[in-house]
Amino acid sequence: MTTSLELNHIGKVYQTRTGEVQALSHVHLSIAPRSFVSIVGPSGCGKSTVMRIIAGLEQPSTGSIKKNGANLENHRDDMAVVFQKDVLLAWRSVLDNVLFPIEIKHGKKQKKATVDKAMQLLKSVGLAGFEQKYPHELSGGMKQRVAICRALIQDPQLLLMDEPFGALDALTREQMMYDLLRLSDTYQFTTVFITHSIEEAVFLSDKVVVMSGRPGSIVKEIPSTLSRPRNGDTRKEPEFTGQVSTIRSIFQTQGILAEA
Amino acid sequence: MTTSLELNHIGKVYQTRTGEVQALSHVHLSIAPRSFVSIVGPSGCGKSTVMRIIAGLEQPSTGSIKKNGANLENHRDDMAVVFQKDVLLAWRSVLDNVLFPIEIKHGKKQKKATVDKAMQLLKSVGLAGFEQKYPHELSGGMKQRVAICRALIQDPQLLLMDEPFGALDALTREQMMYDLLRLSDTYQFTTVFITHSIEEAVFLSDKVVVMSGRPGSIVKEIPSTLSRPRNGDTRKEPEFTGQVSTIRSIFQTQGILAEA
Amino acid sequence: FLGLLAGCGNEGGSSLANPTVNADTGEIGEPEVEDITLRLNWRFKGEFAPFYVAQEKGFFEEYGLNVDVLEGNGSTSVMQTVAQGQDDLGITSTVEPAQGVEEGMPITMIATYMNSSPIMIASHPDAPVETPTDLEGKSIAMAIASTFTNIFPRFLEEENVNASEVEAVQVEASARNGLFLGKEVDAVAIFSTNELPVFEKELGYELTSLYLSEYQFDLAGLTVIGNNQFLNDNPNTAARFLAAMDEAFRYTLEHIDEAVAISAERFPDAVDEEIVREQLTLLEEIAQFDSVPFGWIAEENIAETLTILEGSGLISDKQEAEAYFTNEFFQLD
Amino acid sequence: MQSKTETTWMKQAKPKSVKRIQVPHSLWAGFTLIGFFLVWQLATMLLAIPQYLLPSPISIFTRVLSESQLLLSHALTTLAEVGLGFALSLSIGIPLAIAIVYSRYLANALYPILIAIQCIPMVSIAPILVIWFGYGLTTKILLACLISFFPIVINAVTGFRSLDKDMHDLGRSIGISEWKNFFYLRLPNALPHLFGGIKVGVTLAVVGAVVGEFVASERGLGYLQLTANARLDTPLVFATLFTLALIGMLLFGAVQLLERWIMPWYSANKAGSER
Amino acid sequence: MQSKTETTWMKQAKPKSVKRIQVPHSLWAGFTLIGFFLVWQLATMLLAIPQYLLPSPISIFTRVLSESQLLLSHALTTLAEVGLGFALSLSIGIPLAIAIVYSRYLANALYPILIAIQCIPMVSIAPILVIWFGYGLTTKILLACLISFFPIVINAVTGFRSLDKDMHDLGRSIGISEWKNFFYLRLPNALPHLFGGIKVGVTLAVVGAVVGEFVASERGLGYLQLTANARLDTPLVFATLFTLALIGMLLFGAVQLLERWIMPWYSANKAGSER
Ligand SMILES: Nc1ncnc2c1ncn2[C@@H]1O[C@H](COP(=O)(O)OP(=O)(O)OP(=O)(O)O)[C@@H](O)[C@H]1O
Ligand SMILES: Nc1ncnc2c1ncn2[C@@H]1O[C@H](COP(=O)(O)OP(=O)(O)OP(=O)(O)O)[C@@H](O)[C@H]1O
Ligand SMILES: [Mg+2]
Ligand SMILES: [Mg+2]
Repeated sequence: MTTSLELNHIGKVYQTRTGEVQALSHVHLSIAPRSFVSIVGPSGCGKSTVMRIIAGLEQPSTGSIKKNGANLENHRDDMAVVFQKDVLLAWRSVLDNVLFPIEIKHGKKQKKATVDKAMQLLKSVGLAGFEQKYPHELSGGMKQRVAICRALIQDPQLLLMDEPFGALDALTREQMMYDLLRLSDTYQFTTVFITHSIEEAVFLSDKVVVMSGRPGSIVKEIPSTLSRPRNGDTRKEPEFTGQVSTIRSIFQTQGILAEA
Repeated sequence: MTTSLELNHIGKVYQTRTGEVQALSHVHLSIAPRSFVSIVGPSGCGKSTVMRIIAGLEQPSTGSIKKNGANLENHRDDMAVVFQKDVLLAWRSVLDNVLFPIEIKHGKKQKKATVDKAMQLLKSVGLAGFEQKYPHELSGGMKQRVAICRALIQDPQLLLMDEPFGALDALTREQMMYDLLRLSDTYQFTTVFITHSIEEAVFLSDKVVVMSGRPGSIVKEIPSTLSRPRNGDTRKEPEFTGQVSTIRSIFQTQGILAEA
Repeated sequence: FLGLLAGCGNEGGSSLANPTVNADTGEIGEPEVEDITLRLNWRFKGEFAPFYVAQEKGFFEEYGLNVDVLEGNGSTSVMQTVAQGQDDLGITSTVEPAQGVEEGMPITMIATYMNSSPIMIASHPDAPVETPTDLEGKSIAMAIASTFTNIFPRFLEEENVNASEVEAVQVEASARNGLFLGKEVDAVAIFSTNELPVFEKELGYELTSLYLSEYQFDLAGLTVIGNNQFLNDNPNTAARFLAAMDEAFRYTLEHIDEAVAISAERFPDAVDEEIVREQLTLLEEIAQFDSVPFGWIAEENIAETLTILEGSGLISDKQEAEAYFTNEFFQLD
Repeated sequence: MQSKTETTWMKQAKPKSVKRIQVPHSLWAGFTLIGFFLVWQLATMLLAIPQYLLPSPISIFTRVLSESQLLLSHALTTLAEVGLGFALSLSIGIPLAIAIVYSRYLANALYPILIAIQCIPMVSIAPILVIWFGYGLTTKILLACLISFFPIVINAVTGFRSLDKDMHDLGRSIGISEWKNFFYLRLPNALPHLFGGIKVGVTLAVVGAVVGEFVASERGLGYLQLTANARLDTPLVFATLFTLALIGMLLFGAVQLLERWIMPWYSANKAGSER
Repeated sequence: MQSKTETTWMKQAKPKSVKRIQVPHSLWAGFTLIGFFLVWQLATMLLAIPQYLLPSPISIFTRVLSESQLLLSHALTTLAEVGLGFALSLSIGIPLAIAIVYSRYLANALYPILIAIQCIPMVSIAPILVIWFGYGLTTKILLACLISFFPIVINAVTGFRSLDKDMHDLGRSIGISEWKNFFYLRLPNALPHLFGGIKVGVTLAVVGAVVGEFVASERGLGYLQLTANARLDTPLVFATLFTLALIGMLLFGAVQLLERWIMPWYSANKAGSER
């Protein structure tokens, strides 16, 4: 069984030297099992904060979070996170970085048994031949891909991704979107996906959550009417462009778009 | 006078523990004074390496680089860089991070005199009110914007930007594109701009340079036929969509685009 | 280890059990224990040679003892380990046990092999200090916080020396030596049995000496102390030890060359034969025991020590001399 | 600073208890110390450990109180030596570390000498210093300096070398001299290492000054200890040691306060676990 | 490692001279040391410094050579004490540092005691240890341990606390115990700090062992020095000190090699400037 999540009117206040910062206010959201939910919103609106709260890395200041109906305060076992900043371990090779969660959770033996899978994953993101390199020998996008592999190798029930494709070129990005869809289809995990690309969000998701600027809150939830599986043709469906422009217009009504 | 740059058949080989990596081979490129040049290409193709070589942070293994006709081996005074990874100083407030280059180049007094300009810049990227925060109190996109401010405050003759808008949402990104165009128009600096967004590249540039995968080399240079100034209507010009699809097709012929 | 720290009984010397002696043969009764330890108060120096001679020439064995002679680190620490029972017997000067007994340490002096003090003031012959008044206008180096340093003000006072005209330099021992040898100071307080021959050898000329013992400042050195409990339980062993040492001293002073050779063999890394020979010669001068066994403690000697210490403020609560020492373990012929 | 809660994994399980735990932290530590002294007191009483071996805490404390005037005046002497010696140590050690960082040649030439100085006990060096520099203040200052500057140099070198390449590149891209690069990047970046070295160094400086007093002095806690020792006044010896320890804690605490004051940004960026 | 050239800003100006400078680095250092000894030799000769104050390097070296057998055998004794003491120090210091990192309470309770031990000169502690633990090996091992473990603890604590929040979050997101988090993240991340502490600690351990030998021993370089001193055999004293310095350099060098071997990734990520 995979994970259903329930965020109940979550608020988050950061204490800083120069006063409090209200990052989130009344974020209310439910994430169905096996669904793919994307979060879009202006930079600094609190997307990462929502994700960190779901991941249990941050405590909400107000409100609560329920998993499969039960109050969730502690770590989630069956979860994997791709952070906004690729946190690779400088002292481990690419392969060892990918295998890090396995080694740490299941020991050296299981790590050995998982090497093939890791190689496979690395190959699928275009990093074949880079297994023995160290992080500092990689380009920015390569590091991001390693971080994605590190999350996927855990076979999570809940996958949290914070702008995972930000540093990737259009082609690689598209390739990885397809891969991600295939995997979530195969393993039926729940995905929370933060992105700045409205197209990406619409293309991938069962539900797109649009957040407003500080203090972050949810302005609109847009369930997808697009058919599955998604493929090259999905982009050509009128619903696709329709949803994209809906979201764009929500943004436009909120934001200020000034021209020189 | 601003900068004209000439890259002569530059090659770059990285020495690693596990052998040599040929990152660039025969990169030949000239950048006209006051022009805006974008570099696009698959992740890991050597875009950052090219930029680091232009910046003088890396020595080319073969080939040479000329500035205004003279051989260029050392630092470039009139240059500012936005790195792929926002390297903010953890021990300085946002404002002090932005003013860092001024303080370090021209002393405390000049720093004081530049505070207003820095505040202005921060405001223009939507960070008003965050001047006294520390980097760890910012979101990913906010950090990136601080790094951009830090580059712009230097009034460079040559601005090098490595995926500067990667962590920004569509709206902020568009806003910043307009700001950048306005600035480069006002101050007439030369810009080298690395991006993964083909639209962005076409929209901004006088010339788009398309690079191929490892070892990186230039496949095509596409001079822009779009009129200036660029604005909301530019995207609707047929040349715009034409160039975008040209580049996309170049990518497609190189890359492998598999669907689930 | 806290248990180790618990002290033993705290009784004065006079109440110790006496050794049993066969009235006919004069032979001391069977030793209660045979294996005992003797803790010296420093690394090897010439005056310790008799203890090693006793080992090597079999004097201990002759008395049925097996004595482990161990090097140590200063009288205070020797006293503490003896008081605590880690070591059975120890070597100190007379000063520290006098203080220790006052502090309640369960120890007693049972022998002292120098009945005259080796403490002296040496000076370069070109600026000689022959009498205490010669010190006026001169500088003298002394080991910091040493016995000499503590009694020095009283010494000056007793000898009517104007203390304000004497520059007393308190430094650590090797710095003291350096200062004197480099003539940074005029005089130095040392032991005749230890540093004097070393200095003279180094400088190549004889130094002017002033012995404190000649001015009623006779603080004897090379004193054997014992743990009270040990002495009380093993009087025969203690008596046998002293008897063996009597012979060993006699033998050593009669066969200085052999004693030097024995020392050199035992401590190849630490012994300069010439210096040891000289040290033993000087020891002979201040170890005068006529008609009594070597080590016999003269009561007036102890009393004098106590007076000096009291006068110098080193002890405040002087007890009867018998509280500090005993001659009970000597066998008079 | 107040975002503490976020860093602690363990605390998250019971976020309500955070407040309760916070207050008595230092109190508990105090209790532990008191407990320690209590055990010591009981041990000396029950096992009848004689005073000359190990005085009871009460006798030490009463001695500290009754002799507080004496201890304070000697402590001030020692403190002055420590202060001067440590200042000297910093003003030699940091430039030396900079020299070592920037010159492999100097690193190779200086390290052997530094290590030699470090490996030779101060008690061996002290007499030589007395002969060269006299038995005055200089010798003690030099000893405090000599003993404390190795940890400062080593930690400073490690710290200065720990600058991330990215940051160094940033400095280079701005086009500043390596000199400014040092002050604006290397130095702030090295602060955690530096403070580690300073904490070790300042306590060692106390040792150096005291050893100096052992060797040549007429004042100071080292001298007091020696004379007390010569008198077999063990409680006073321990009272002196206690005062020394107090000085050390004061200096250490001062450094720690300074550290928090200079690096307020630091703890917020680090997962200091239980803090 | 071979990408050295990229890190150095200054080198870039004249990339051709890199090769020329590279080779003689350590040679130059050697020359400097030789120069140092030359000056010393000349000073003793020209200023006619008497041997008992400062022997000439030549007389020291000839003594080192002629007594090499003796020095070696005593050095081995000392080395054994250092080794055991330092091993003990590590095996107490690191767990203690972990305890301090994870418990503010322990930090508060332990730091005062640690600082107290650190501030009291070993020469003062040594006699007490002799009383408790006797004149044997234990005392010397304990001294080597006591003197060296403060820098280890302090540096380890600083190091363990220096884990980036991001990395800690990564560990937490994987859902591992803080225990594994420690071994897989905190520990490797703290290595540069740890090695800084170990370098200071190991040289201090030499001092501790020698001080122990001053107080209680019949072998070892400290003993040798003491007896040589008593005979005013100053060249032998200096020969002993020289051997001590040599031991220190050996140990320090070994630690540095170990560091390079364990942290090959480190220097590549850091702008170590001239290296
Ligand atoms: N540790 C912190 N301390 C104080 N304020 C914080 C902290 N982390 C985030 N914030 C603030 O909370 C708000 C939301 O931050 P968050 O990182 O969640 O934004 P985001 O939506 O992920 O933005 P981006 O798209 O730029 O990554 C911001 O205003 C930020 O300044
Ligand atoms: N320091 C280094 N050591 C070894 N190899 C390196 C180093 N830096 C980059 N490389 C290699 O050089 C190639 C180009 O890297 P570069 O960072 O220039 O790519 P990029 O085009 O910027 O990619 P991205 O879009 O992912 O940032 C990659 O294959 C990378 O592995
Ligand atoms: Mg974010
Ligand atoms: Mg890049």
